[in-house]
Amino acid sequence: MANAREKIIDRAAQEIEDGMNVNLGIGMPTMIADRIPSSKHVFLHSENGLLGIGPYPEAGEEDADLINAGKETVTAKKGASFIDNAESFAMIRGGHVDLAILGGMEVSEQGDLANWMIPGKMVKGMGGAMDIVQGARKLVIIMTHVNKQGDSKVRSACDLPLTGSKVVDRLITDMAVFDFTDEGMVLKEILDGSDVESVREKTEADFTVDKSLLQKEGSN
Amino acid sequence: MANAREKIIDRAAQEIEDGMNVNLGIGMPTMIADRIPSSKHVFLHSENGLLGIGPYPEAGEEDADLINAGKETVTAKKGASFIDNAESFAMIRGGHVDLAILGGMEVSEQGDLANWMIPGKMVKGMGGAMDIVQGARKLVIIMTHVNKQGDSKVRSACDLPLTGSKVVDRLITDMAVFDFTDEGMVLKEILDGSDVESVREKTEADFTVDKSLLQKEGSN
Amino acid sequence: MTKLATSFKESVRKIKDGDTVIAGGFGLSGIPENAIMALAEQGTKDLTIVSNNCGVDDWGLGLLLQNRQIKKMIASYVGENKTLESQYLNGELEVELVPQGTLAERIRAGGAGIPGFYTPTGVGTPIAEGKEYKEFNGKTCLLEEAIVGDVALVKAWKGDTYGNLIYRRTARNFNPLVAAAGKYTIAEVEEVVEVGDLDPNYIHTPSIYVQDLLKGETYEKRIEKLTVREA
Amino acid sequence: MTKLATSFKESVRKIKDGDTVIAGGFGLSGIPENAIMALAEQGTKDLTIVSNNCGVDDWGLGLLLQNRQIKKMIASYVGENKTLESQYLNGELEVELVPQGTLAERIRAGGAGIPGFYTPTGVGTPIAEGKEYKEFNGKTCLLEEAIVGDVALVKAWKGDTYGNLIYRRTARNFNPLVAAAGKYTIAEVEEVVEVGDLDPNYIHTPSIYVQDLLKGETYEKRIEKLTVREA
Repeated sequence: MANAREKIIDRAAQEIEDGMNVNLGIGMPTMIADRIPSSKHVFLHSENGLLGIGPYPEAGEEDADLINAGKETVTAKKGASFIDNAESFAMIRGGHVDLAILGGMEVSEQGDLANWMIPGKMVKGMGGAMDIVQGARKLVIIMTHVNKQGDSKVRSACDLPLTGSKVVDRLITDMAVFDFTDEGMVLKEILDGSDVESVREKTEADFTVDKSLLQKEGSN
Repeated sequence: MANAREKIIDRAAQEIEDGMNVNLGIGMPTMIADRIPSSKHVFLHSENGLLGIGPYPEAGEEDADLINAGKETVTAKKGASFIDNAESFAMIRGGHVDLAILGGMEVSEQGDLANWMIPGKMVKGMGGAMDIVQGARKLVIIMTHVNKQGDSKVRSACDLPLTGSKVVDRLITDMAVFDFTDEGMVLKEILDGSDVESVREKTEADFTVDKSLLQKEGSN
Repeated sequence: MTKLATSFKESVRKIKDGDTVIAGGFGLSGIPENAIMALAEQGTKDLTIVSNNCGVDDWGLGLLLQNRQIKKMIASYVGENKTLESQYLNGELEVELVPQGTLAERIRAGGAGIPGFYTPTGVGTPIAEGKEYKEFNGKTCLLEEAIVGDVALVKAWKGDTYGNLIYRRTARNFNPLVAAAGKYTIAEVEEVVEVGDLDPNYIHTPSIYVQDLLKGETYEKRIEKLTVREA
Repeated sequence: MTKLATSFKESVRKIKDGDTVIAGGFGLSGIPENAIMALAEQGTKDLTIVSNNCGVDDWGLGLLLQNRQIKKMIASYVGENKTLESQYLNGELEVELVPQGTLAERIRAGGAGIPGFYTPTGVGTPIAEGKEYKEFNGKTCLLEEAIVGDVALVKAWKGDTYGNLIYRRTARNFNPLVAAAGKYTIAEVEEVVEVGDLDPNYIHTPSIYVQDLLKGETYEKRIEKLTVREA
């Protein structure tokens, strides 16, 4: 599992391009920050009101007035700006944030996302997730391909209540990368060294396979 | 006429209370600023983005980056703040400005106001007037009682296109002061030394007379 | 014309049973610590509280929960508070979860006199149930309504005696929106400065929005998740 | 990752015939002088221009009118411009008058991804004609839609090379709203500073909204109505 997470994080980091403004969700997505090569100038957006998150502070330098959306103490990088929450979500809803990478519980072949509540369990709240999935110019979801019971989290339709409908642009799991296009869900990459057939077995959703991948498979 | 304007401006200045945030319209209302006694701390709001207008600058001290809504060079008083136009109208629309005093072309007995266009003439625009008449906590209109032809500008209904419907709280003319209440338009004060009968003659609108004024008339 | 008020105790008397109170803060950062404590002491009941979070069990708005002063909580995330969970499951407490951006915009709209607005956030999700919707350029959007508070509680860094405020770093968060959305706004600050000491070009909350200004004698400023760099 | 652009001439190439261009400024204060001149020189036609005013006959957006580059003007007040009047009366120019607060809010909504909002402004007036309306707490309000620009032209005081901007005094006016409402935002400044020179706590327009940053070599900063105190 640790290995699966590493794989996902490493692949997700490749989504980030020089000059982008990026929102990373709480938890696993936050860990992507460390994998952004220093050659890339990236502004990380924290929805509580910071554009330009820096690294964690050195011990003793932490500031209760400087936290990220996960309520962790952080720093601000050079060229950062502090903003209020309305301005912060104006950036998101207005399509100014180039990329958001969030965790998922289920993703459907329509690009629906569920990641905020499980019926019967205490609902803690959606925080900024519903705004981010609607507003980010590109939404990438990262999650393990199957749950602890081995069931596919990549579904024909989500069972769980949605965070957003038809919002996912790309899904990165420990097994594969999928894109959601006007022609439906497309398998773009296989990350675990297996093949299309194995991905189909582990995936409830219906998908087509990208040409480049078919050629590769054919040539093997 | 100069005398009429003076009378209106002096009476209008009395509307301003200590601690108020006040918006004064372009033209005659702007001249009220000079009549506010220095004992009263008042913040004058300029809808282009200044809360706390100061006096005109001394010659040579004018700044193209510091103007009022009439595009005149002004100064900012101590404790002022500069804001953008959305914030400026948030103050107005949100009911944070205690009082606005604007000029009028016609006022109806329903408290309708017309002050922005004359059909057949080039329409220059309403500027911020439509927002201010809706948003200010109290709206006082100042104008001469009759036009150059001697016709009443205080009408049963406005002929001119409206700036706002049922928005006027108080009307101050060179002749009288009227309030607009749930029970209709009420004559509160006579400013030109005449009597209720004379005001009725010069006023097309239907109004009742405030008790205090009736008593005064009775006692004369 | 000073807005400097006598005491927190005196100022929170403005808050009556059944009122809607909007409070600034994100997590425990930038919360009006002293006003909340005074409100807890006053014991006012049946409050509707609007704030992004509800504090933790023994700090911030959690103090009002412990006292059973809150009837309804409007927030985007309440996961840090077990008292809330148990009162909610008991049916003692009503909770309205609002997406964070929609919550910020509803409060901003309340201050700006915009009674309602459309947003794509939440379409196709449980929060869309029962809401009016409308298409704009082929995109379905929900109608959301403004939130106005009977009283707003704000925490700023510095304030002058007219009520102009500036905030510090991410402790700004919801505070400027909250300040504008209260019919009566009580602002507490770490430092009171003279009128004229704050540069008018960089004021975050203009004086017009503030009715009472108070200096908090102490600020605990708890950190929820201390994270530091490995040396 | 600098956003410093080569020249105004180069930057305004982004603007194509038929585009909607939003420009900051109030009267002649805080207008993007140099970008407007470059656009006049480029001669792009059939523009929809959104700005509070339309300059004067020989300055600011008036230059685009003289060149007959504007098809439609969206503004709150156009009284200072005789060229506008004659083109309007000729039927060459379409003019949409919008109350100033509604104009500011529509541009703000465009930047913030709010496609529409309700406002009491304009109810019962000619501008309400044909508009959807709805009651909120017994008050009738009109539905107004967001304005988004293909290109936004902004004038700031100082900007760093990432595109963070600060404005000066009332030259701020519509500029921060306009900056956020452009699909492509060209910001001109009086002074370019190093990244880190602007205090992150007091930035008016965060870098995310700016695509091109340019230093204007000169600023004429015309004053429309010089008023001074009697000595």
